[in-house]
Amino acid sequence: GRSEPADGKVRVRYLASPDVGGFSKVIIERFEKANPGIKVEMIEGPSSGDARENMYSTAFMAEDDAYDLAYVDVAWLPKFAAQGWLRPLDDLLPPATAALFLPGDMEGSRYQGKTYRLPIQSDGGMLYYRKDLLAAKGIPVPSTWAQLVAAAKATQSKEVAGFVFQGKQYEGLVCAFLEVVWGFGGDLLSADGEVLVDRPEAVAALTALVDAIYKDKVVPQAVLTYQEEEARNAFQEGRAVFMRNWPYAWNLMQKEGSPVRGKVGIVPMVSAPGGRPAATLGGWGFALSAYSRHPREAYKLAEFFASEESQKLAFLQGGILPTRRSLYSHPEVLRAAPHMKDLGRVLAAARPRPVHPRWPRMSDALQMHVSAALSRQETPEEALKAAATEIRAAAAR
Amino acid sequence: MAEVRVEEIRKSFGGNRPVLDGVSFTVADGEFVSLLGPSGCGKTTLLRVIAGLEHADSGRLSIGAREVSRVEPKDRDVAFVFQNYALYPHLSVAENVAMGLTLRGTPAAEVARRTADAAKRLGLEGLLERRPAALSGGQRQRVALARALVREPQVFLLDEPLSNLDAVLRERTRGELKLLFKKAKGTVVYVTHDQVEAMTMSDRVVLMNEGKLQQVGAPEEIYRRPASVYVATFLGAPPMNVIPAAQARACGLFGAVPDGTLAGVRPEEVKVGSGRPASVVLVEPVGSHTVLTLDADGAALRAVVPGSWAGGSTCKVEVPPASVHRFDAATGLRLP
Amino acid sequence: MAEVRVEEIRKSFGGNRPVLDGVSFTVADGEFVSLLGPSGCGKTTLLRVIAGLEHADSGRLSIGAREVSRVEPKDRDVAFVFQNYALYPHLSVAENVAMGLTLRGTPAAEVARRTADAAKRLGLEGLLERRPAALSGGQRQRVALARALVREPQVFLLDEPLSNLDAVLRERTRGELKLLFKKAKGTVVYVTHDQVEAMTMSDRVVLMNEGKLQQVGAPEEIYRRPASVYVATFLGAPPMNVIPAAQARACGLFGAVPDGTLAGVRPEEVKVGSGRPASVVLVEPVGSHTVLTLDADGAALRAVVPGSWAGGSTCKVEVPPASVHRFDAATGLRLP
Amino acid sequence: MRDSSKAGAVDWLYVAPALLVMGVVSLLPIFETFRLAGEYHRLAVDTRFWPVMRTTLSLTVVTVALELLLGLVMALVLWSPFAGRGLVRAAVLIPWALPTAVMAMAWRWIFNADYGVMGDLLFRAGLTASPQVAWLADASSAYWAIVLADVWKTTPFMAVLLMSGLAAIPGELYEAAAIDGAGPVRRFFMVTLPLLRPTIAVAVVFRAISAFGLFDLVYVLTGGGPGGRTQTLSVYIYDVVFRYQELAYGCALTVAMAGVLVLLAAALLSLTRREEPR
Amino acid sequence: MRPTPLGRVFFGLAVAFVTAWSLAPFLWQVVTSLKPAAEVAAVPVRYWPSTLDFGSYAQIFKARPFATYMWNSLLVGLGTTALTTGLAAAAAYAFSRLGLPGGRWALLAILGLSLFPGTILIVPLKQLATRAGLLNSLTGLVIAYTALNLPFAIWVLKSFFDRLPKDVEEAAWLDGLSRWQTLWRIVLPLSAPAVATTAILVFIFSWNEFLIAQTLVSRDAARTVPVGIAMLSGVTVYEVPWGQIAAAVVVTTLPVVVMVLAFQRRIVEGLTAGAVKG
Ligand SMILES: Nc1ncnc2c1ncn2[C@@H]1O[C@H](COP(=O)(O)OP(=O)(O)OP(=O)(O)O)[C@@H](O)[C@H]1O
Ligand SMILES: Nc1ncnc2c1ncn2[C@@H]1O[C@H](COP(=O)(O)OP(=O)(O)OP(=O)(O)O)[C@@H](O)[C@H]1O
Ligand SMILES: [Mg+2]
Ligand SMILES: [Mg+2]
Repeated sequence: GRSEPADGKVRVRYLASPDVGGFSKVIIERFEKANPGIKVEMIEGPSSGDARENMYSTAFMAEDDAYDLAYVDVAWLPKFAAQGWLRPLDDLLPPATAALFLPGDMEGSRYQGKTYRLPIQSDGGMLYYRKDLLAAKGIPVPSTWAQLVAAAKATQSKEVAGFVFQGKQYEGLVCAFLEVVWGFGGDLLSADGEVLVDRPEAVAALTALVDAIYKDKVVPQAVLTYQEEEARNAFQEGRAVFMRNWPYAWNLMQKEGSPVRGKVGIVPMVSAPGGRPAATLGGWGFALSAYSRHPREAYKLAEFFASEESQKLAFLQGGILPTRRSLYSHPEVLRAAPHMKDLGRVLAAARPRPVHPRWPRMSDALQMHVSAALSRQETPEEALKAAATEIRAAAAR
Repeated sequence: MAEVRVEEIRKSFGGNRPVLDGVSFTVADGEFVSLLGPSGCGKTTLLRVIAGLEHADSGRLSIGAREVSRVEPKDRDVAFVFQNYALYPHLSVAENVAMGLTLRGTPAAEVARRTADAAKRLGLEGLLERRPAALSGGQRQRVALARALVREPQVFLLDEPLSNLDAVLRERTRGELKLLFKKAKGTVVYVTHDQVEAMTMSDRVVLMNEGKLQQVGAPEEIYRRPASVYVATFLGAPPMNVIPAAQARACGLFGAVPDGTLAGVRPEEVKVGSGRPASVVLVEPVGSHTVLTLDADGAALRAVVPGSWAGGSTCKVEVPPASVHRFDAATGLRLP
Repeated sequence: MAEVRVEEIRKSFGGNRPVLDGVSFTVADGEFVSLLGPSGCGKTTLLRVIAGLEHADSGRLSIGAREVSRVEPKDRDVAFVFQNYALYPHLSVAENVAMGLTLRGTPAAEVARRTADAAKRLGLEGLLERRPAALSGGQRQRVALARALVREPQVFLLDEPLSNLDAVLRERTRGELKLLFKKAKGTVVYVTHDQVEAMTMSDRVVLMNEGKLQQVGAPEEIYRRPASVYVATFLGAPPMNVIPAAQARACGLFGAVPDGTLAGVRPEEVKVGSGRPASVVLVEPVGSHTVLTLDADGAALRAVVPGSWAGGSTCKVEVPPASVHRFDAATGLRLP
Repeated sequence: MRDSSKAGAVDWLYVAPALLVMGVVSLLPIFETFRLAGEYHRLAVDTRFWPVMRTTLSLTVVTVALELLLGLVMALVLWSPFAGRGLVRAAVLIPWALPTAVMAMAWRWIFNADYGVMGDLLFRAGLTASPQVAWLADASSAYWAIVLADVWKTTPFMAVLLMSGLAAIPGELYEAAAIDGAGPVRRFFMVTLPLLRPTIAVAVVFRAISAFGLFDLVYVLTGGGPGGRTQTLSVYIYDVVFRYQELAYGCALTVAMAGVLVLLAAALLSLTRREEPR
Repeated sequence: MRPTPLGRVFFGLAVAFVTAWSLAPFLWQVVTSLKPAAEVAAVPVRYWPSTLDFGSYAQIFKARPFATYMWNSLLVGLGTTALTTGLAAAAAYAFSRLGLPGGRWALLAILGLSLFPGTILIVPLKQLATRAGLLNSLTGLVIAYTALNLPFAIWVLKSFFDRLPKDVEEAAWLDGLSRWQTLWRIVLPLSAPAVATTAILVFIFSWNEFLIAQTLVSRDAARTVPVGIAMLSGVTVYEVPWGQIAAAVVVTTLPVVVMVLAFQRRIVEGLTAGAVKG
């Protein structure tokens, strides 16, 4: 338990990554001015999301009211909700308001029919490409897997790899893989929880990835060690033609001094003829701690952060992608960042990862076996069969 | 009152033969007792038991009027010179010596005075600031001794405290010790291998062997009337001649020697120059005197003659009847 | 050929007076030399220099025909009995003793035989499996000795190897050592504080003081013709009586004693019973003999008489002219 | 010198404060672990448990053995007097002094497939065909990368501990050994090593325990990949407890891990500790 | 026993190798911390920055109250070191010398406490700290770190105490020192190498500890360096602010180096030389 301070104000606490642009503080100041009875304590945690997830888990496992709000990744949500750590928001969030947000973000905020999260920051995977290199060869922007491989083959050289993505054994690999699976018309879990991992579509997707490395040789083997930054570095240094990554890379590549500044385009991830392009949804939002003693005040803060005004500020000052659809066509935003239009298209197609309380275990099984396939310790069939077995076991428990 | 009373002390290390096997004796208040015995007979162990560093398996021990078996070493008020010195290697000589005093709350000036005094008596003046590692063996031993001497405990336990000193220093130190013990009125138990030391310094001598007492008595008594062949041959350098009955009779030097007994005579009491003829087997000059090994009709005898030997390869030899000791051959015990 | 030649060795620790101050002497092949001197005079340091454990600041050192200043200790082929033993605490007595052999590649059977032999000679038979920590002081010293004796090195360096042994054992061990050195034909440098030992065992004696040689010579010679007052009073127990000219003349025992000289006589050469009267100041019985301290007209004299003293408080005393030593009072050196 | 029977209750006062602190802080959580542990049967069927255990054990054995060897060399070098020894000692301790997680990232940087120095250096030395080597992409080279990073980081720990052990060896024993005819190498084997044994025991046991719990390095460097080949037990436990929220099973895994460690520690202690004379 | 010229060369090489091995990855960090951002991940590898850029150093102090973090770390480090060494010395002395009944089992039990991975401890630890009101307090960290380090410290010190000549302590008792004084005035000074080693290792442990610090502390006022480093972030979530991290590591390593320099002097041989004969 924590003691309430003497000033009579209600304290609202949450943990977030360090407030780099300083915009959170501005928003909080504004909020406190508008709500004099509430004092917000933003605890700046480590910049690593894993570390913060761990801190939240630790506090919730101890049934501690240390945090009133949890600033959660879309990937944590099912687990947190399943543990009963979060308080549903359905009574607070009218459907009309919910409709103003990107559909993917809202979908990722729900668990078993209830809404637990107010999305604040959107995120989704996409394909970056080098406009200049494609143009030089006169190759159009690919929209299918085969085109991507062909284009990569045509443009790559000894120094410049065709295509890079996140291939290290970690959550990012699943995100990247998922996009390909979706593109091939497959999925991991059906809506009613059936495990689809070892279906032919998924196998085809994984085979395509493996072939891209070893057969088509458009993907360097080094991607097996890549996380976001390794991929971005390669691409930004001009060492790759295509890259799968999150939107954050955009701003960095457009910075003064970046070798690829102005030479980059973004499109949704390619798909197979039968599939449809999709982006794995990332993103952050506020959930309400079940242990909070001031849920209303806390929700007020979340709402304030989710407001159009705050999101605009966050985007303009901190590059935080808004979750409100309106902002992707907001003139002020577009003036500052014309690519937001493209991004809006990508994010509109973003889908959350399977919503399942045991998703982390399932994801780990996938990571491991997909990684094993990519490093040719297992064939794609074996890998996905094994992963499916483990995922089924996890689901059955 | 600091009488030390040792009663039926037994002690063994592990399953072996006991190291102390029922040792009993009493050291009167202010008495100086030497503990003699062959290497490994349990002398050090006995001192350690008295000091409380080792627990006896059984037996009683009192210092003064107090039963001390359960008293901590530090509360027994004894000073101990360790056979292996056990100096504080991280402290200077002065600090080593002063430790026992400062801890007992002696005023600093007094500590300094007594430390300086002890150092002077033991010839350590120039070394007070050194660490033990920078001392010679004999110097270390003197520090160990000084450490005990600065204090005024009820009991002094000294384990071969002069073994690594040269003769001159040893003699001088013996004198200092005697003076000091007289002044401090401490009770002293003193282990030594130097018989001259034991003889000249002690009020009584305790002679041990294999964890058992052999004889306790005044030095003269132990020397003159050894209780057993063991004691007789342990004391004296060269040791007493002990001759089996048959040979003793054959050589005719010892009068009547019945079967089953042994005849003994100290080498220095063998009279050379008169009496029965003997051949000189070996001549060993040792400075002030010479040791002769004689063959008197098959009995091997050693004799000590003053100065050096100029008598050639034969001589006459005689044993005064009063100098003859008699022992039981079976038990080794003295016959009256 | 394992002559040890020490030439002008100098050594000091830090800024102080040198510990060895230009020491030179030669030990012939197979010779047994005792090193005598007061505590702290540099004996151990000298042995360590010879063994190569300490580096001399200057000087030359050869063993056999070889200049060894730059030779590693392990290649000098010396055996060393450390004054403080330096036993391997983690090895049994047997392993301690055998180490020097096994390391030199001696066959196992030979090692076992020699270890057992050395153990027997030194009375360590029952202790071979023990660790040093479970030994008495004297037993440890014997292990240290055994470790040197099993080997057959060119040079034996022994630093007070018998100081913690009882008289009987010491005598026995001395015998063993003599035998052994004769057999091994090793050159021996032997540090001891026991003058009897030095006298009886050595071919020659080296007497040091404060890092300097005082006299080198055969035991008899050093004893009979001490080169200085220092040597005269260092050797002999009790030491030589040295009397200033005035008192010597006053007592009339020493003949003509010119001013600026000293007269000396060994206590055992003072004849008691005839001659001039003297008063007996102190009687010290020491077993086989008695030491008398006499006052002969103001000259304090010690005399040794055999047996015990029954002569009362006065006596007659005489000094044979041949027994008188003369020294220069200023330099302390012997006058012809 | 004092029989155990004679030790009074007072003597426990020396231990009491330490026991109290450890009891309050460590014991409670451990009890908690045992209380919460359940689903032990899953250990038998968990397809990840055994591979993870194997990896952990093999990493422990390999790293600790290498650290011991290297640590010994370091300790001996840092032990001998030479000008600037203090500085070198401090320098050598730097790997241990760097925060693990940060250094793990640094290693990831060093092993980076594109701009890692490791590949570049080896390429310049003519040992690899290209400066771009994907060390962490291959199961066995990733394993050895972890070994290298861990050995680098923890050898100083070994080295200082062993140095403290060297300090307890009386110098005169080396002299005795030299007289007995032992050269430097022999002296090492007959004096240093045996007398270092108790210190080695302590160092190895504690190192083995922490090597068995290796976490940050794997988590950051390889994430357990590729294909799960470098996943260690404590990474797995972390996942099970915090990410999968399977508390009971996580605690069961912890208990199993402690059990294996008990065996490991017992084996090491009996291997490295002979009864020591004083 | 003078080293031969060849031996000298070997020794010199060994020193060089050991130093290079330990420093190289760290120096790489130093270089990285001085590189302009663009060169950090340059291909081919740049071994020396084109211009020395101290921007990262300025940035860390601007972005985060690093001075406070370091001060906190220092307090926690020194507090933990003092407390651990003190408590461990008393306990180790009792185990080594006082013949506690069941002492050996107690020692093994203490070892057993360190078999549980830190990750598993943090949830109960947090509850404990919350109840004790030790959240966000340096005291809480000191207590937790002390508890975690005690087993190790006790074992190290005990194994060293075991090898000190007992006679010296006995002499002290007879001089009238209580056991406590004996520990304080005789045993500890003679154990300086082990105490210094323990101190160094414990200090470094608490200087680097991350998980517990992060769990128990959520305010800048009580944050320690590793947590501070973890809070350094790039403009975006994925970006690793490598220059800043490297700079932070370099800056925060300095106190440790100073500490090691101060303590390592105590790791010397021959402390017990001259104490006992034989
Ligand atoms: N490390 C050292 N530093 C300073 N002085 C020392 C050192 N070692 C020995 N000394 C001094 O050198 C002198 C000679 O020491 P050494 O051990 O050679 O004497 P010693 O003749 O063997 O004496 P003892 O008969 O007492 O053993 C002594 O005065 C001693 O104090
Ligand atoms: N820790 C031990 N374990 C087993 N036996 C021991 C132990 N300590 C001593 N002993 C044995 O006990 C016996 C007596 O030892 P103690 O030290 O009392 O002899 P000592 O009479 O002092 O001999 P010294 O004159 O050689 O010093 C010896 O035989 C010794 O070997
Ligand atoms: Mg003894
Ligand atoms: Mg000496």
